[in-house]
Amino acid sequence: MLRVTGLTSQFRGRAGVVRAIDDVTFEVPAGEAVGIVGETGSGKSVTIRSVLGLLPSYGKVVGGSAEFEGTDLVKLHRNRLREIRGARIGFVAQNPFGSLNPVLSIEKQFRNVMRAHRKISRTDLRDLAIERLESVQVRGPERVLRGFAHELSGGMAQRVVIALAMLHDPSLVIADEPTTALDVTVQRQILDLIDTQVKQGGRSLLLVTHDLGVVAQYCHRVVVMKSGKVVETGLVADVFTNPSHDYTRQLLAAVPPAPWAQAVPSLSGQEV
Amino acid sequence: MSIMELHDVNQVFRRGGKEVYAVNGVSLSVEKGETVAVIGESGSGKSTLGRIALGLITPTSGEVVFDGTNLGALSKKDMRAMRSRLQVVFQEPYESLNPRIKVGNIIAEPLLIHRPELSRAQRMEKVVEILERVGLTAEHADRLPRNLSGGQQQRIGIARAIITEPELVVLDEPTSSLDVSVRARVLDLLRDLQRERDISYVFISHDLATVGLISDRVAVMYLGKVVEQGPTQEVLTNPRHPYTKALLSATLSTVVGQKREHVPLRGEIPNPSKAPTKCVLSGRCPIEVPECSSWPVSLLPVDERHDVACLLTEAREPAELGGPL
Amino acid sequence: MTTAEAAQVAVKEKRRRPVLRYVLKRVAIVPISLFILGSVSFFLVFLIPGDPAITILGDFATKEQIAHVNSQLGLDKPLMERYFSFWANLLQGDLGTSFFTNEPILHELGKFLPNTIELVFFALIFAITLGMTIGVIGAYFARRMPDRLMSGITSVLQSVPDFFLALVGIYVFFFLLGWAPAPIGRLPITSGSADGTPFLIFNSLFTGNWDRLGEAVSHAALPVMSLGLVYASYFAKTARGSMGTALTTPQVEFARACGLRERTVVYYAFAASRTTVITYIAILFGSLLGGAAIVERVFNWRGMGQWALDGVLKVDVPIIQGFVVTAGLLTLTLFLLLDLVVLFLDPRVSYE
Amino acid sequence: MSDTTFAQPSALSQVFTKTVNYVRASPGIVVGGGMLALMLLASFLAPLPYDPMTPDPTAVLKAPSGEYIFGTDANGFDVFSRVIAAGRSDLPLALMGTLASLVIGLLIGLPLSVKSKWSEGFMRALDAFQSFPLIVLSVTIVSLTGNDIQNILYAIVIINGPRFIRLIRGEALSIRDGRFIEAAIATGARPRRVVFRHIMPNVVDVCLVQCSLTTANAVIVIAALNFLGIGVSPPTPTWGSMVQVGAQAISTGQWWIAIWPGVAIFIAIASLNMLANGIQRQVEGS
Repeated sequence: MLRVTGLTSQFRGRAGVVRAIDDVTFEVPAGEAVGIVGETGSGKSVTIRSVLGLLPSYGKVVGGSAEFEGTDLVKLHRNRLREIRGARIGFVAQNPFGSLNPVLSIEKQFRNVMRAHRKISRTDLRDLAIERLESVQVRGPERVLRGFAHELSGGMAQRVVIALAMLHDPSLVIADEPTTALDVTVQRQILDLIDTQVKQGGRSLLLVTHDLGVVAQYCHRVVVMKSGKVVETGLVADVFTNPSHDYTRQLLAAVPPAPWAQAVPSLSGQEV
Repeated sequence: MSIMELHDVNQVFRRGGKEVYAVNGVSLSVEKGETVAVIGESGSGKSTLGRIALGLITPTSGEVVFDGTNLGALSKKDMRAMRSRLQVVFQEPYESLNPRIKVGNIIAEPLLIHRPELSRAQRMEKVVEILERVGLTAEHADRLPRNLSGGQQQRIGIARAIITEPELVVLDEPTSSLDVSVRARVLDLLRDLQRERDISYVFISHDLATVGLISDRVAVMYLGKVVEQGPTQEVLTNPRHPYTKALLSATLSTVVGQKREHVPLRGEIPNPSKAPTKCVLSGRCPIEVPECSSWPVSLLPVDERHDVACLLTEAREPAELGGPL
Repeated sequence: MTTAEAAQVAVKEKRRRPVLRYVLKRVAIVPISLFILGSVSFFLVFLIPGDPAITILGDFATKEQIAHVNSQLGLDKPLMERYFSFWANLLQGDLGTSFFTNEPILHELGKFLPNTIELVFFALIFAITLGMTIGVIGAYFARRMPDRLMSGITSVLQSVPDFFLALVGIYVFFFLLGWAPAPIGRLPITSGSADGTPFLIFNSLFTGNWDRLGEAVSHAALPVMSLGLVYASYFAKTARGSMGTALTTPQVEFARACGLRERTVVYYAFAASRTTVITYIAILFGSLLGGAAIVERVFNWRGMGQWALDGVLKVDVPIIQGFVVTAGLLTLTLFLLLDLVVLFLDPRVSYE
Repeated sequence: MSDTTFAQPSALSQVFTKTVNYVRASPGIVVGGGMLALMLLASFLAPLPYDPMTPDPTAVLKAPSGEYIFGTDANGFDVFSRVIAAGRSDLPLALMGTLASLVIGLLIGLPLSVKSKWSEGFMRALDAFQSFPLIVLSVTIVSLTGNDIQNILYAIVIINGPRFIRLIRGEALSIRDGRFIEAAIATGARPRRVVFRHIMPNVVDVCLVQCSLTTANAVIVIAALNFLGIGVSPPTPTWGSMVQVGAQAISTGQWWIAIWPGVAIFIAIASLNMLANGIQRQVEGS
């Protein structure tokens, strides 16, 4: 599905050129979920932005390739790349409020995303948007469409973002820390939602996170990054039980042991 | 003997003509040398509670008693003097350090205020001593905060907080903006300092795993109210309140396949706009019964040290539910 | 309905209902501002030392002459009495008469104000269009060649005083090239007086008087450009800043990640930052009026600013007061209009 | 470095070391500041070919040549000598006006950074004041209070004081909300200490930028007032009044009388803007 080989990117800064990621290689097989983990500055965000061609103007991919469904995204002309973004690859960003335009109605944003890749009538689009919003469990989709981003709660806004990212049924979904900006009790709802959306559509998922627990519970494979380099890749089951790299071991050791690991008593017998 | 006691503290803000109950009838006590964790999501009132405990905000009603003194009754001058015994470490390590002042002077400032009798050399000696104690070196004193890493910055914040040898330190999410590997080491430092100096901590956090590592007791807050409190191990392994259970289930285990049961809350946190006359979780609770929305729910003991504010815990007899509905 | 949902509906209704109240609130400020404005214009002149009688009669006037002039001008009455009669007159639309020409101020304003409005209107349009273009180009190509070029243009324009730019314009386009007419006002001397309505360009546009329009435009070109170019630099700076920020926001990145075309992406950033520029118009308007006064003088434009400057230099008190009140009114109206525009463009405006 | 570490550095020495660091790092600052310094030096020290205060009636309206490199005006003044000499009054006046505006801004802006109904009200009033054509207001004040050069200072303060107040208040407000202020209060610092030790030094950056912008604006205000014939006592040369004298001749093709002083204004403002940009970049970089 996605095969990243030797990807290297640089930033031009005040202090000269800085290599942000160096020789990053990993693979996202079809229908699988891959997590990229690492701490601040490890280059996980730069990696996915290099793949999507979304580096800021002072950043540049200087080597390697990112092969998606047989085409190398790095070498692709920007107009061709644009046609793939949003259509074949969906992107879910970190901050849901930041991701939506503050002064355009949600419906207008749906229309723009739709028309970027496909012609569709206004009423058809409305029906589709409502259907998609319902599928991400947004209540009152008609009202949400008429409204603006600031009227939504964090979880709702992230659902809208997910609906936008899935609008063209992409075969790969890339999510960049999709729950860090949300309240704790909402995080799991959103993770489960992404999980079902990906599984139902038979899509692949590339999930960037700093939370090892998220990777353990939602991903098949993991890519561990440190200061711009990949230090370990493999199946989550292998890497987490038997890490081969020191850094991975440190990361795992730093996560506090769960005192409730024995499992939590269930809720007064009621089904939820 | 408890070093700090909060008695029925309320904090009401007026926002756009509406009353917002940021803290709603919270009582809490902290023993000497103990760590009490206050846990909750954003908007639960936990940070406001921390500022009330520090005397930075005077609560709308209720009392804050620190070592026998009612903070609300102190004059501004006495309150300032009291601050050498009551300190704080904030979440954002960089933002809480003045970017223009060298690290050494930042740490020396509390001494300058509270121990003016010290000579410059004595101050400097103490600063170096404390720098080394928090795992840095005298060489760091010459740097500006921006030239340090996040973990180092937080160590400076801790050094500033403990240089006057306070008896109680409020830790307002001191590790949540740090990377996991740094986080563990900062927590270790805090624990060691506590053991050495017999400091009491109020540890404010939204992360149950961290709380499990450092605290003796925990109070879970939601919408300005404490919904459950008790010994940390007890609350974490045997939570009684559905909100606590939901919080616990949100933290994912790193052990593959150990997927914990998801306790979903419906919707999201509403604004604490008025004093609720019903259970605060009503409307989001997965096990709600009709009585929950018509019955003011207060903290009641489930056992000697464990209190829960929920109608549906085993601690309550069914007869208790038979009130006016 | 869940609590969260209920909260959402509440937010929604809060948004829709108070729009009218918001507008009324804004309009209600106007009388208060007018009162302050009127009082300021009255007291401003009397708190400053300076004797209009001496200015009118010259330094060698006798005491009797001065007393005579003072009573003629009503300056011998107590301050409060004059203050109240000033308000009584003002509320009837009477701004007094000029010390020198003896013309009613209102009448003079009727002559001069439209000239200024035309000049300022076109200068503002020109400045906004050019400034926004420069700023948006700079922001889009941030830190690259076009950005440097645009910021170069901006800083050159920013460094020229408007009156000096006007003189350079006259020298180049009138004297050297002969493209522009002489700086003698809004129309050639030969074409006689204006044709009834005060707005030359608007009027000839609507009546289809193309010759007149051509004359008027060619006379207006230099003054409009000298003002507009200088103020374009301010708009360029603001637009560069706000667009530059908007283009690096996550919403723009997300728009790109959704595969939107570049022009839609730029539009997203523009939509989010346009209110900053609109608010900036209000801030700049005052200094634009002031700048217009000087440029009017250079081109003998016979506008309100030139009239006021002449009035100031002659200590013609009613003219100064008339100008203060009129300029204040203009600014108030503009603020009100811009508030409504922002209200319409930005759903986030809070109505509290 | 070692011994002075724990000394409380004064605001002045902080400004000084800061300035030195800026110059090292930013070309905008070096070029802009250098040109400005050159203009100031030249206006006081450069040898002038003719006396700028005495006209030569035999050499009227001469075009630029080897003898009069910038030409002469209708009264027979040498334009070059006067353009250089005008810097003696225009530049120091602009700098003094800026300094006065800065002081006013600090005195009013810092106290106003405490949130209250009263300070909000004051800012509203300031808004209204600023939205007025202030240049006309200053013309009124200067012409009514007498054609005195020091009255021009008032004009500069009237126009630029509000900008400083707004800027300093806004900056102090956002700093006040900052965590490190809360930390200082929690440490037991008195309000005075909070303002002088923690807020003031952090306002320095934006003030430096605004100072050079204000000086640029002051050069324009002075020139504009002089251009209108206000605050000038002939034959003392000022750039604005020279442009005004030249304005009458420009339609008939004697460009040099107005252009050279105009160019001087342009260079002064351009170097000040360059300075401001340089400082701004430096501030953002840190």
